[in-house]
Amino acid sequence: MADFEPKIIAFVCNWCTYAGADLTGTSRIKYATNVRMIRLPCTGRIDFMFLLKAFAQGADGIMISGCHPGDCHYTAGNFHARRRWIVFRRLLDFVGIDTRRIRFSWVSAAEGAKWAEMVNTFAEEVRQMGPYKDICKLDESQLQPVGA
Amino acid sequence: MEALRKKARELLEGKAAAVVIGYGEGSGGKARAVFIRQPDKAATLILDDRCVQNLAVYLVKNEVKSLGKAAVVAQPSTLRTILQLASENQLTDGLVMALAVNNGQVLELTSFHAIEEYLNTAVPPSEAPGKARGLSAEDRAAVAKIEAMPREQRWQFWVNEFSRCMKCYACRAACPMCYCTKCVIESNQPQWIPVAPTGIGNLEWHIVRAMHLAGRCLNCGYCVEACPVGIRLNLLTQMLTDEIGGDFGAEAGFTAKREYALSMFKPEDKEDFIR
Amino acid sequence: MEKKILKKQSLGALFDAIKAGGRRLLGPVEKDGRTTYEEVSSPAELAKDYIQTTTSAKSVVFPACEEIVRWQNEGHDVKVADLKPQTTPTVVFGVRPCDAASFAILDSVFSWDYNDEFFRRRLENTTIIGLACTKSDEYCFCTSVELNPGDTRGSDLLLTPIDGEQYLVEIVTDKGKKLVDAAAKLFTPAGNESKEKVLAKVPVKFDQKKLTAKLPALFPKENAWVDQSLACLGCGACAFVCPACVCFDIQDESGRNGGTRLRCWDSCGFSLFTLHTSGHNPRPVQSQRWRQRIMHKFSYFPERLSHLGCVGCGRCSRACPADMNLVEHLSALVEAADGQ
Amino acid sequence: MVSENIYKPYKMRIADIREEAPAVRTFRLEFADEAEAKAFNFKAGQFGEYSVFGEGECTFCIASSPTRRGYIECTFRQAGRVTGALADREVGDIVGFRGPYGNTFPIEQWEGKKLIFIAGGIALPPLRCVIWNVLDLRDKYDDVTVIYGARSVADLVYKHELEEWGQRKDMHLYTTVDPGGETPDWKGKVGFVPKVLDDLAPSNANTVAIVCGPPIMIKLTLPILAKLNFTPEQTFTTLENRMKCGFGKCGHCNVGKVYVCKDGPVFTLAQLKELPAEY
Repeated sequence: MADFEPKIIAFVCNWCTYAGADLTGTSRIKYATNVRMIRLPCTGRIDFMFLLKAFAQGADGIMISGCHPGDCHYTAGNFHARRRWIVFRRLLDFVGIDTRRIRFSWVSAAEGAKWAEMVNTFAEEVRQMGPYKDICKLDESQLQPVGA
Repeated sequence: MEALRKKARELLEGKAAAVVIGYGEGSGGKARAVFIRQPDKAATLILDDRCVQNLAVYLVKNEVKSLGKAAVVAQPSTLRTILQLASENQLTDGLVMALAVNNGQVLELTSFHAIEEYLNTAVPPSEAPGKARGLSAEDRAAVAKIEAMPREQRWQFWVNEFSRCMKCYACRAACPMCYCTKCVIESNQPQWIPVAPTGIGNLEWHIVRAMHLAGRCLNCGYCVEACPVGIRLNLLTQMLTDEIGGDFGAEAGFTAKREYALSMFKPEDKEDFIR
Repeated sequence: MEKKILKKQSLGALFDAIKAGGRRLLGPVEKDGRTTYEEVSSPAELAKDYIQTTTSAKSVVFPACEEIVRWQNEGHDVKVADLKPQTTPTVVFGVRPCDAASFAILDSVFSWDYNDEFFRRRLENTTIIGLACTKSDEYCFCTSVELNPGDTRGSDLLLTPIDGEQYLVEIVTDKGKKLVDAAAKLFTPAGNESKEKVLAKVPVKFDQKKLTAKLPALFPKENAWVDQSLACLGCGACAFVCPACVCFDIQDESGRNGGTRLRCWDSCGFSLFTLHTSGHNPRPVQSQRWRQRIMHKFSYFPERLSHLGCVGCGRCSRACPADMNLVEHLSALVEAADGQ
Repeated sequence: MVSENIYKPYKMRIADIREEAPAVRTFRLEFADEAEAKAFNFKAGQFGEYSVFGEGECTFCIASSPTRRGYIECTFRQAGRVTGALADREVGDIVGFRGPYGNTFPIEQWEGKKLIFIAGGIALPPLRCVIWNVLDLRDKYDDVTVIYGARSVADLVYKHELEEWGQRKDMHLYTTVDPGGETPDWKGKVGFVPKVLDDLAPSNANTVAIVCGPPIMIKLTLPILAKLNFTPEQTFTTLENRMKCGFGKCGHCNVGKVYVCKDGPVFTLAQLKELPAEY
């Protein structure tokens, strides 16, 4: 597992975490290159299915990050999102999907250092966990006939 | 049962209802949904513990609506379904009549308010026939058993369950809360959930279904009764219902007002996983 | 037809012989109250006491989902693979005569003018060991659709448990003969054993000839169809457990570099089945879709392909979440025809 | 076809794209494989399954004439998942095509007869195939008349060809647009197709009428044809129904005992009268 480099997809809100990650860069803070960021207008826009889709496409870890509660650019998007995550995370756990591979965080536009720290920690954790193939390998056997 | 038949006959004779949707003798010793439109057929109505189908599913169907005003024989879960449908603007107050049977008496509940009152006062949850509130003991045990498994074993359990799915959508068709004329799985630009009954396709379908029913499921359990291959998919929604009740204090189907847990929030909502 | 005797205790040896040839062996297995065809290696795994499997054996030759085209994106070009159906020689044990008969129905559609190679290869690679019915339930109606509990049609071998100890084996086809030859020493010549006395007695429940003759005249009676189908929820359970339903959908699934085209089961009971892109739906209401299901199986099929599209297994009625009992509805239709 | 797989499409390269009307395009498709191009034959009225890999297949008639070899053309309106994806393709891109499927217009039997084509809106493409086929064998037929209408001038498809047909001396073309759909320089008729047909009042003698259009146009045109004593046997149309396989297996297009993909898409009015109205 020494040469395993995890693939991490980050769904981040435009106003806080994306700006925060920008600040990480402009502050010249180096952080793990395992993360691919997908910018969305708000954490409220992060459809729960995005997470499954990312795992199905081979992600080993997923980060979800947005404005701190109370700081939402759209007033309450992150409050709605938080409720949905509480429920969805519970569902994923119940179904046996590895929720340790999903990292939720609040990272503001001023927290460039926090973002670097988040990514580094999570990348290391996922590296330790190894590749996650539970979901994407489901379809390897998908085309076998029923009863085969 | 006699009181119910009598009431149904009266309603039809007096034209207070054009159709009584209730239960009748089915095949294989099962009860089935019947649509009584002639007073003399009211005698075929039955009501016992075989009557498990959630009849509210028919209230939103156009073919049934076109028959005229419907009176529906309602178990507590059916009553709750009516209120939940009402809260989602799927039913019009006054156009649906629920016939609730309690202690041998038939109550005509002609407004949503009457159903609310009945559910919140007249039915002691523990004594109500059918499932009034929360999970049945058996389902609760099944949920607990799954929760006690190590994660990998839980995953294997559900992969095995979902692998039987043929995507016949009996779960969706039997569920009164699945009333969308265009389901998310039918949204094909882009095709968001795979239609094919493959590993990922089935996983995504059941997860999306559970999420769309989270906080709206009334625990009638008819999805699992309907499933021809017996997937325990009611456990998903019922577990979430329990969870949402616990976390947010919201319980579906006790008011016709719009109070959907996942379209609301509180600034003080608690979680322990966001860093 | 050549007949043999197989001792029940030799079944394990027969299974071994089947599997020794590299064949896959499927048999009815009971799990959580359902009986389904699973890969088996010994008779001990078989369901002991089943009238009918929950899902049919159809998926052996016509899987719920099968890859029919595969491609690879190469820049602006697309490389389309010449996909050959991958099939392992398979023996299915314990197929009821109704299910066995359904393969001919599927075949008639899949080989109608255009030969569906995927189906054909699977069918050619499948050997069916039928098991005659000694029991039936109220949903069974094979005798109403020109079949019977001991029907040999569709089976390669038909086994009838004539007593507690032995099976009467009827060798129906060359494929069946090959299977017997592969384990010849297990079989002894049959005398004058008769299977008739042990077969289930399935009463004839409706006059199918009359039904088929009268259906075209019943077609326009909208109210009768609405009455029948009010309870119908519009799911596809009946079609998906049906051994003779052939209708399918074609769906593409793709990733970054390529994708596959899949043939999946579909049902005429779904409202989307006939929906045009324009929004026009030729069968907009459930009663029309219910009518289509009945007409297709009992009128269009006999007219176009000279046989019914139903084998009387009764699964649709057992599986229906709204307890739409097919026999009941068909009997009502015959009655309605009488009333004319 | 070389492959035994009846679902395997030909690879077609988009050779040309023409914008016909808002959201309506015509593709000229050439076989990527030379041998397949040579072996390919079809007859007027047949259809095919066109696919965008990854999005699925959809059904249109072949809009070009079988007399023009080496390519096929299809005209489609961007409406759903596949047509939307098709509309995103560019010249040089690869799409899939299976076919030809279905029956044909019996144009050999029509030799020596007068032909009157009546079409509305996006329903001209299936008739365009026959019209060009007939025009390419012009000597074999008596008078050829085309009545074509659309909601507005912009909605008329094949505008250049309409111009050419209008100038030809060996055929009659009547174009019309719905009232309000005309532009200041519109030289054709204004009014609905059935009205134009009524005014024209063609004789039914030794004539075949081929009608294709939206349901409302068909509904109003058929009584006019009946009034003009056209029998159901001399009136032809081409149906469309939702299809998946194209060869009588998937069950989607089944109407009564008929499979539109196998027994159709071309039907006489007499045949249609035998069917339930599930199309």
